[in-house]
Amino acid sequence: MAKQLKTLEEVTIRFAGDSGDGMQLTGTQFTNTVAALGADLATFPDYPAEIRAPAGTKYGVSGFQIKFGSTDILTPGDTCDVLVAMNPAALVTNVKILRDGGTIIVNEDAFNDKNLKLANLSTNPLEDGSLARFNVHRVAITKMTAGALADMNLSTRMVDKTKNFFALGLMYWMYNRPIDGSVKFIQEKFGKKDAEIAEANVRVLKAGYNYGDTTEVFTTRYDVKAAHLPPGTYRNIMGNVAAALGLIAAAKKANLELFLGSYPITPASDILHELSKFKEFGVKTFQAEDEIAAITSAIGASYAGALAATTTSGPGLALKTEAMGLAVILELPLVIINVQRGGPSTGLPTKTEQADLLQAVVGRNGEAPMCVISASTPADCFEVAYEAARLAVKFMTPVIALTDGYLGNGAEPWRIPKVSDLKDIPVTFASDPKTFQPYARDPKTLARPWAIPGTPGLEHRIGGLEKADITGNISYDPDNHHVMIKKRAAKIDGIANDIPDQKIEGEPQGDLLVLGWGSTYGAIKSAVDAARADGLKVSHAHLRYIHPFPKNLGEIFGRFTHVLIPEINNGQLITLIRAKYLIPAIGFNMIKGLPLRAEEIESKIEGILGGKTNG
Amino acid sequence: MAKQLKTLEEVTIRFAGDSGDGMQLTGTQFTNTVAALGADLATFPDYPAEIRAPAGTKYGVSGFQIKFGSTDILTPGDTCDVLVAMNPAALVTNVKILRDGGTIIVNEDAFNDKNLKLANLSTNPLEDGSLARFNVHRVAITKMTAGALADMNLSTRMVDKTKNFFALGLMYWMYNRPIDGSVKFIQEKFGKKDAEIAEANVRVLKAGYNYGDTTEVFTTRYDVKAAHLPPGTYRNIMGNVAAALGLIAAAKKANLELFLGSYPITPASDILHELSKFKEFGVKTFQAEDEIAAITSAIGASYAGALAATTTSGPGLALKTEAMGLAVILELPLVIINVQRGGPSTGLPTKTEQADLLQAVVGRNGEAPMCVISASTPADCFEVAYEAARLAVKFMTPVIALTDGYLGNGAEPWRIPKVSDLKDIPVTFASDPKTFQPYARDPKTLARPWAIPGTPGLEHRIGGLEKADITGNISYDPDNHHVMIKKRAAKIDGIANDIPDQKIEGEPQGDLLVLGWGSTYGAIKSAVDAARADGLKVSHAHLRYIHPFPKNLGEIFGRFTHVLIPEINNGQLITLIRAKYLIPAIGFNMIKGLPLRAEEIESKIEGILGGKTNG
Amino acid sequence: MAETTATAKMTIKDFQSDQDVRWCPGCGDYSILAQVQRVFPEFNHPKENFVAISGIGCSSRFPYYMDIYGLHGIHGRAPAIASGVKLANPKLDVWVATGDGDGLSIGGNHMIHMLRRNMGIKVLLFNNQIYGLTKGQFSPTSQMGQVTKSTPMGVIDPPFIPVSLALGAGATLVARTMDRDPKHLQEMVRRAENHQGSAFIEIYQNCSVFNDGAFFLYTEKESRDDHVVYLEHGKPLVFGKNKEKGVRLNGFTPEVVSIADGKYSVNDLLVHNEKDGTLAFILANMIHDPELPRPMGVFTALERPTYESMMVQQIAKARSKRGEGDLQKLLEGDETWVIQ
Amino acid sequence: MAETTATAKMTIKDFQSDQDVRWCPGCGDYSILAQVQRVFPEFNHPKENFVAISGIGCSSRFPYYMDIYGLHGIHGRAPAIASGVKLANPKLDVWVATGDGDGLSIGGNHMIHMLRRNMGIKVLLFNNQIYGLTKGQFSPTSQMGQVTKSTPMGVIDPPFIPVSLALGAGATLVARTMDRDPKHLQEMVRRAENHQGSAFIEIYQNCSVFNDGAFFLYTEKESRDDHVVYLEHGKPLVFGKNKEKGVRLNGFTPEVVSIADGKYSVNDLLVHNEKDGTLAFILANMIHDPELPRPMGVFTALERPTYESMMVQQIAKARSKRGEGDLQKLLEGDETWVIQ
Ligand SMILES: Cc1ncc(C[n+]2csc(CCOP(=O)(O)OP(=O)(O)O)c2C)c(N)n1
Ligand SMILES: Cc1ncc(C[n+]2csc(CCOP(=O)(O)OP(=O)(O)O)c2C)c(N)n1
Ligand code: SF4
Ligand code: SF4
Ligand SMILES: [Mg+2]
Ligand SMILES: [Mg+2]
Repeated sequence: MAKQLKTLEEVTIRFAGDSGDGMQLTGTQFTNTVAALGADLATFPDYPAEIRAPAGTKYGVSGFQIKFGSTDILTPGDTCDVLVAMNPAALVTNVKILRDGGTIIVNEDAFNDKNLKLANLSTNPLEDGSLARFNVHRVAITKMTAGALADMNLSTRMVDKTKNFFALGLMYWMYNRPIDGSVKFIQEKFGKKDAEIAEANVRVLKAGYNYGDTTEVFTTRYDVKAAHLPPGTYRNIMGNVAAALGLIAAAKKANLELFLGSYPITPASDILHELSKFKEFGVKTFQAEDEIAAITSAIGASYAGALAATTTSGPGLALKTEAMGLAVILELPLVIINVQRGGPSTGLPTKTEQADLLQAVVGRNGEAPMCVISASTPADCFEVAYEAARLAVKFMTPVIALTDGYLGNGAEPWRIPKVSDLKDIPVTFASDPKTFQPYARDPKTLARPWAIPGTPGLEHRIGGLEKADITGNISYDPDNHHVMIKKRAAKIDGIANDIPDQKIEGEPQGDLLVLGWGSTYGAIKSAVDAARADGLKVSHAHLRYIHPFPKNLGEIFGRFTHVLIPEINNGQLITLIRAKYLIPAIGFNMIKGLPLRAEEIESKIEGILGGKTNG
Repeated sequence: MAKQLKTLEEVTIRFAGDSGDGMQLTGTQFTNTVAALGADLATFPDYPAEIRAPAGTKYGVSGFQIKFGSTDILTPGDTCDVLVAMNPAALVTNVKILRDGGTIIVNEDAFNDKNLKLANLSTNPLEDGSLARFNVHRVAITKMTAGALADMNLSTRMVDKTKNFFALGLMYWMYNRPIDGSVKFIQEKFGKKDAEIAEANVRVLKAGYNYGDTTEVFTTRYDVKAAHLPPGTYRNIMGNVAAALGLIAAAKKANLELFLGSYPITPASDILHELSKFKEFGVKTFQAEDEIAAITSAIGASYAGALAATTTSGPGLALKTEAMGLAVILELPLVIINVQRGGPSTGLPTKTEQADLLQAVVGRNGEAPMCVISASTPADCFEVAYEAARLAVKFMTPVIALTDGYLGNGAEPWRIPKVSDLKDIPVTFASDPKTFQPYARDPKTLARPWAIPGTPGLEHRIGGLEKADITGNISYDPDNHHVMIKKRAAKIDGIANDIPDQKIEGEPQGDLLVLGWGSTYGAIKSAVDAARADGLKVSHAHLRYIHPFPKNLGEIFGRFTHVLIPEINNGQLITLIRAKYLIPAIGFNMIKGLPLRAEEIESKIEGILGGKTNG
Repeated sequence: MAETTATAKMTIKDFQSDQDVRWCPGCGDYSILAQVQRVFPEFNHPKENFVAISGIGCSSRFPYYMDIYGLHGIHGRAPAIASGVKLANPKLDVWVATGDGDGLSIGGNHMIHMLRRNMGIKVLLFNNQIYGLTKGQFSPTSQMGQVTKSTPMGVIDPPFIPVSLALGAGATLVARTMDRDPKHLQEMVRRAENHQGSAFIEIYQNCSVFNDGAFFLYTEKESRDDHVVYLEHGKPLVFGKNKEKGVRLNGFTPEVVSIADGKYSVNDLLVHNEKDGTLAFILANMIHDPELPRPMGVFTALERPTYESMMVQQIAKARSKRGEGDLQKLLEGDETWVIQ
Repeated sequence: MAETTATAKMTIKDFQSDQDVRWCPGCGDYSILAQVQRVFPEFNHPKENFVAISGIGCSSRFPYYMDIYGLHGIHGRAPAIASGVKLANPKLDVWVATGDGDGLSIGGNHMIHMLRRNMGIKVLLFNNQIYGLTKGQFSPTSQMGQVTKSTPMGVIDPPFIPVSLALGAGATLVARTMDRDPKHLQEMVRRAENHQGSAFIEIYQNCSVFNDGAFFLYTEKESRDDHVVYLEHGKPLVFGKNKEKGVRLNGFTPEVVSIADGKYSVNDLLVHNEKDGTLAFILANMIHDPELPRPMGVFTALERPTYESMMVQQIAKARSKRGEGDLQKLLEGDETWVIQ
């Protein structure tokens, strides 16, 4: 049967199944294939805190959402067009975000009594009419998978484990994507250890693809053309991988060895995993006994002349608090990457949030200012990790780079920079015993010299007690203390002279400025674009630099009637903005462990501006 | 020779000597004697971080300042009237705060070449004319002490150790105070172990007193009458002792056992020491292996139904950060007393500061709001510890009580409350299995029930993962998370309904409101009183409640043209005030490890109001 | 302990909470949970006096599944939280559920301090030689060379021997058992319950997802008999399918001998003595020699006063000396004056 | 190690910093400092390769007084800071100065983890059985019953035996010495320097202000000979003023015997063997019996690869397999596409 081929500008698909169903793998494969054909995209993996909660339960559902298109893709989508649901629990927990008229592809074999019960369903949604407003395709995925492998003599468990590839194959067919990338992946991943498993997975993948081709159920295929991205070489990249690469790149450009002291914690662990792979770059990863040892070992490494970093998430950042204060007074370079997750306390460990901002900026004993910057998209994690390292060594200071669970696990196409185009990171270690003073400062940056053990003649001592200006000796002198506190603050404030002015997307003035930071970038931009399309005078500024703020920020506020600050927290950036600029900024705060929805921001914008015209 | 007796309204004396010279003991004795005669007073012990730095060095100098008078004594004095200096280092490091025309009493025997060198002095200040503007009395303290003990056959070291009592005796004579209190003290302290030492100390004390009486050098004695304090029974009390008593009193009134989990740290350790003395009150003090175990053991004790507290200072508070988040989400009562000291990091461990405020209010991962209150005078530490406990059990929340090194070690007369007059602290443990829900809330306070192990039928589990509203079961539901974050915040905000309105000292409106918190109370009040006496329209509001703020605070700001916020930090309360009330408050920040000086605040006030009339 | 509920005989059901158990299929944690639920009803005190405290990790979810009082704390801090619970109310029967990461990595310090204090708390250390909940990084008990998420070229950290560490810290009861030996596991739980003071039970636990089979040599039928020796007080160390082998001491060095070939008899073998701390250390270090069987059971069980009993005694002594505290007097202190 | 300075023979002066030493008069720390300053010049590497790391405490002020690279860290974290220094530059000769509070209370976990890893770091643990800097609270090595600022009725925490804890953690070199035995202290510093991996040296140190005389039984002339036994590899444990006594093993239990009265001779005595971990544990636990002399010296000295050497090896192996890393290739990853 000849099938139609329709071209779409963009589409959002969500894969959902049990934690053991391999949905993250399926999603990642689909993403890589889509990416390689040049579409723009954004992904959102959404999985439970349990490793593999009992099969069939709602809390065991693992989801992976991808939006891709030939347009500029800013978010993984507020709603989705297609839902692939491997069982009843996956269907019911995800159907709320499917748009009316959207497509559902279910593994109908999984809709048995046991699974319905596990999902707390009294009736079968495939039959009770509750899905009437969707376009439902019942596919016997389990059966067909088994069929494809009938002659292979595999255990049922094994067979069951391959069925995600059926769904993947079907989606490849439906969205007109080739399967060879995934075939190659399967062979590399399983082929060496177990050729039989590799063979089974490939067969099932093909079975899914062919099913699309042959069945009469599906009459249409969709094509999504390559996006008009700036020319260059691209790859698909997750935020945590990007952060890891950013650190390696910075070390290389600074001609330093990279040292990572870290302790595993979701959703930051992948940065540790990534960095541990690249020992040929001389990267030293030290999995410490806890977060305190992680950061203090990094401080030691920095003292000894490495580009030192530590990576963590909220509770781990909390544990590093005291040591961050030490790094501040020692004035040693240190990159602290905090991949924020839902709090307080253990909170929602696999979900995203932006609620560690104030902790990062002011949450230390004593006056302990440090630089805080933040990433806005997965690929931006590269830039931000790199920039954090650059600022850290230039200003001899710890720098916190904030990302979050959504950025860390999410992915997007990344235009790979040329190594030669990366900003220089010049480093000079002190070497002259005649002029050396541990706390003498560079007049421009106010940075003290970096004098590393092993350098003849520079033997000196530093520590956490207040130190005399210039000599760095212990000093309890009252006036000196005041001077040193002011100097440490001035050094960090002075970073404002080293960073670019804040840019605005949209008109430089207007009725409303939407100010954001971090992972809300895509959602805010979508919302602002939509509002502008509706004729509203709205612009968007997205902060990378939070402490210090860009120098022109106050002046920007002067050009807008209102300022709206959407955040996935209870109002943290807004506290800093109001305190510093005394403007009646308005907050928009949804703290649900999820990325903000562009739609909600847009209606908030309309509320403010509508309110205004009515008022 | 007949001596004159002059009456003074107030006088400030500073004792200064080596760390080993017993200056803290001397000061405390003098204070107790002065207090017992009904003068008002304030003290300021000021000692180095070293235990007993080498004798004679400047950094080894230990000081103790006391201001006392028949007037209302608010601070230990910006400057002093009398300096007792036991050696050259003590003289040179302290003479700057002696007022012109002030009196110096030096132990001239200590002004030998060795000590002058140790104090980095090339000439002898007693002879080089540098003390011309003071009234210098050279007293051969060492020699006279030795003389008094000549027949006792004591080692030189022993003799030397008693010489501080000579100075004390002399001051008793000079300020017309009886020596019997100190005689009794000496006998109790040394008498049991070593009657000879007791005898020696008493002799030297008397020798000092008699020296004043007989020498012709001193022609005048001074009398300071009792102050017009409100009627009642008084004692002299240090802030750390007051805090300890506040906790015991609260436990008694709440009918709970007091549990303290603590780890020693200057300047908070004395609260632990005090509480460990009162086992007959059933107080359990647990010196844990670190601050994390200190607070988490307290969380465990609170779960089990004790009134639980933990005490610390800056770096220790930093270490407790993660666990404080746990206490927030568990919604268990917990008192955290933080005796602030100079930071960042180890900073100035024996000096005072107010720079942990933002850490206390917002320095945690995730949205983890808790109540923060602060003490303004040493005796007020009692009230604040008590109030912290009351709020903690009433609202089922951790409460941070901030004091500081100056309050903790400083002393003042305290009108002892009647136990029966202390606010009630009603506590009801949950007991009914039929209605019990771990996270159901009291409609008024939003507090959840306190259900302690050992109660039949209430077996339940709590933890750091986000919990479902009402049931407290683990919940990853996005909407529930938002709801719970808002409820936790609303509960803390609601404390504003339980606390008194903010009071103002001075007119309820005017040109300038000076807003303070913590130990700056006395200095600000002195400054404001002085400015008012000069006719300026200034009032003073001093916050006890910082999170939440008193309900009427915003309205108060509306009644003043300017708001000035003096703090011993780089601007922390001001950040919270500006963010919340959007007022252009002005900061005054001196971060020298010392209490603020009333004089400096006063000139800041004049600067602002002068500037205004000129402008 | 005071009986505060009518104690109709309790059963396993009384200890099963209403929460779905959320471990992976095949996880060894299920067995540990089941054995504890089976043994707890035997213990002679009311159900409301049981408390389970944990940190963070798969293993630390344990309290949610027990229908007793429970607190799921923060990573590594369970021993400290539990200490507060026990000190506040020494009547409570306090258990800590922890993992090799929670209890020995981030929480190692609290663990050793709790053990040295002999706080009356029972520790179940789920040792799966991996970080389960964070998806497979090495732990302080992972083996040298083990490839994990964070060690693609293999672990270079020599592991702790948990039993040895506990002994070095001065623990009074130290034992080892396995998820797949329910009877023995139950017995160790009983031993813990009946011990005065801290009991430290290391449990070999299979993580079926990230470290499957780490202990199969000791837990599986085919190999268990030849690779495990059960420690029993006063009994010689005999093992093997047909009890044909034994452990003998050569100096301080244990060695395997046959007691079937006539050269050695059971009388030549090492006889276990729970009261001998040195012997316990020798047994703990048998792990270094792959030829030796892995000892299971109580390594040492010593009597020493508990921390909480000494705290209670000091309070009683203070009261007998100074009487019950009088708050008004306390507030007044030593020296007061009156202003009229 | 590369020689990067002209090495005119160094002297004690080369290791004295320009800072005034600020310990109390009579403090045992002075002697420890002096012995280290005396021995360091002997070591065969340039001065700029010495690094001293400390936490917080009186003892932790040590680095300020040594004219070498130094970092005075935060309380308890010296082993972790030092680990970072050593890993960043394994050529450095890294020393940790710590106290019984800093190194065993708040810092206990970092200490045991560093020891198990066999990180090439030398620890000088100043054990004065008290918190000095915070003015006299008990520490984890304070004695039961000791009255301190925080225990007016006496300590109820049974102390750690630091040597025992280190052994339990798997330390490779463990030793004990005293502030008042300069020669022996110097020798232990030398042993630490020459050891591959972690060296843990417990030093009995007198706090003249808050715990004066805690070790006088062992350190003072009158009593030392009868209460201290020096451990020497391959030598029997003889002690006493006239070398008339010895330590003999009765089973695993050490006992004091006279070798003067004819019943026992030197041949009956326990012979020290630094390579035997079990023996070290027995010696560590002699502390429990007040009749036994206190052993001083190297308890155990084992050879195991250092952590940093294994880390360096993995890097070398990765490079030999995959070549020196190419950053551009790394950024590109496995799959790229080009947009023109
Ligand atoms: C402060 C902090 N750091 C890190 C984590 C992340 N984390 C959770 S569990 C865990 C380790 C779990 O390992 P283990 O204790 O062996 O338990 P298992 O899951 O293997 O049973 C880690 C590192 C955390 N929750 N909190
Ligand atoms: C985080 C933190 N907690 C507590 C302290 C206070 N503190 C400083 S040193 C010390 C203990 C010192 O004891 P020890 O390590 O034995 O050293 P010593 O002074 O006896 O040489 C303590 C508790 C601190 N500085 N930082
Ligand atoms: S990850 Fe391992 S330890 Fe955790 S539940 Fe799964 S099988 Fe058990
Ligand atoms: S307090 Fe003790 S340990 Fe500290 S310097 Fe003084 S004598 Fe030494
Ligand atoms: Mg584990
Ligand atoms: Mg000590």
